[in-house]
Amino acid sequence: MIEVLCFAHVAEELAMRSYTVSAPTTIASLREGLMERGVSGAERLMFAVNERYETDDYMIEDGDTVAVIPMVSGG
Amino acid sequence: MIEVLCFAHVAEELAMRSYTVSAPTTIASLREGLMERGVSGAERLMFAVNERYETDDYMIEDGDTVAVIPMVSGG
Amino acid sequence: MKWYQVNEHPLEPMALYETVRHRNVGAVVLFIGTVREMTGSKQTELLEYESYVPMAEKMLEQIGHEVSERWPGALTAIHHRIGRLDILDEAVVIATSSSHRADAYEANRYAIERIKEIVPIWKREHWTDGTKWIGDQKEQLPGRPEGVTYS
Amino acid sequence: MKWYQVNEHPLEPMALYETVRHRNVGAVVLFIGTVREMTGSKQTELLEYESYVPMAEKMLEQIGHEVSERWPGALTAIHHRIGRLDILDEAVVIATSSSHRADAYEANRYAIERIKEIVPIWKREHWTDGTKWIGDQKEQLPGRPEGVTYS
Repeated sequence: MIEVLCFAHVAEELAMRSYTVSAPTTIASLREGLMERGVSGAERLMFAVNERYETDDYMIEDGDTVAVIPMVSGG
Repeated sequence: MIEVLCFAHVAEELAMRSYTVSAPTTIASLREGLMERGVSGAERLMFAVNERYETDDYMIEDGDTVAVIPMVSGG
Repeated sequence: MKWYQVNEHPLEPMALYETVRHRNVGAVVLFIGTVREMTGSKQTELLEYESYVPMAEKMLEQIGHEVSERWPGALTAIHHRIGRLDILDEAVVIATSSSHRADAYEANRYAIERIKEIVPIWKREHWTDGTKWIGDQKEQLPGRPEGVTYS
Repeated sequence: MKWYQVNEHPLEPMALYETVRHRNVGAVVLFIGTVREMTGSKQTELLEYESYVPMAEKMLEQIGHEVSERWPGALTAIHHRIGRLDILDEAVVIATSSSHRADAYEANRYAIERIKEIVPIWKREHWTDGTKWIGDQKEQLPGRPEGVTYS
């Protein structure tokens, strides 16, 4: 299983802090899932796997932790 | 009388913290006096009259306080 | 004192200052970001910060590494507060030190710009007329944020 | 708390920070100049600062005015310590604040550069191999330092 963490407007729109998907998958596939669920700006979201930014073709394996990263706004 | 305040290397070279001269005079004339006494870099010293920077042709009057200002190095 | 920290506790600028000081430091620059009330005609009531904390702390540490590569000898410590913040509260403190002032200033400014690019922290504005997650719609491109590379 | 001060007391960076804060400040930058031990291969044992205090405080205030003309709304407070300072002691603290960070950074850096141009404070280095008043021989031109004008 792969755990997907959600933050900020993504968590709010999905009304979920996290969800799980089956391994293996890709970031592109997670992005598609978010678009289907109507998450705003899903085509521009970033993703981190095990706390590192990764790109759409990244293959996610069993046990990985994925985070959906909307545009950051700290500071 | 005009009081002339000395600081840093000027005070050290003259072995005086202040001296007095007769009014009226000019900054140019004070500068000449410092050159004659052998103050190093006297041709580049700045001067303040009553806590304002003034230039060589400035006429100093009775009661004014003059400060000889070597290149500053605060901070 | 941790050099890179993200949590809900009030920030202590002087503790970060002490962290980056040593005998060959001649210049320390502290940046303190505070919650301000007015932005143009919009009035903020409070801010809410959320973070993916373990990754955020790693990214802050990465910024510290980037700084010391760009300005050799410069040190950086960064604490970011999250949770609910009121007007005047401190959201972020960045301390940079160097033997000379130019590096301390430039390193500090670099750090705050990088925080706004790569550190997973999100701010929600609570205005008198509504709320909004900042940075949620535009500008971002998918992929890695610029300059993030792995060795 | 005086906004512009030159005296022999240890500096209090947080007091200056509090001086420039208010509800519409979003960014505070503090610069803290400390006495460092090594400059290249030269080892400093202590520094001695001397000042023409009343004029120095006036010039610091003038720098504050210059800042608020160049960066409207920006506030500046500056304390400079004089007397005998040891390694690690703080010689100067500059606090600048603004609604946005770019102004706070630029105003702060402007202030330290101006201090080194117009404020009558002199530093004497005590190295392990001798002493020297800094800035006593070169560069200075007679007259008013650049940018000093009177209304």
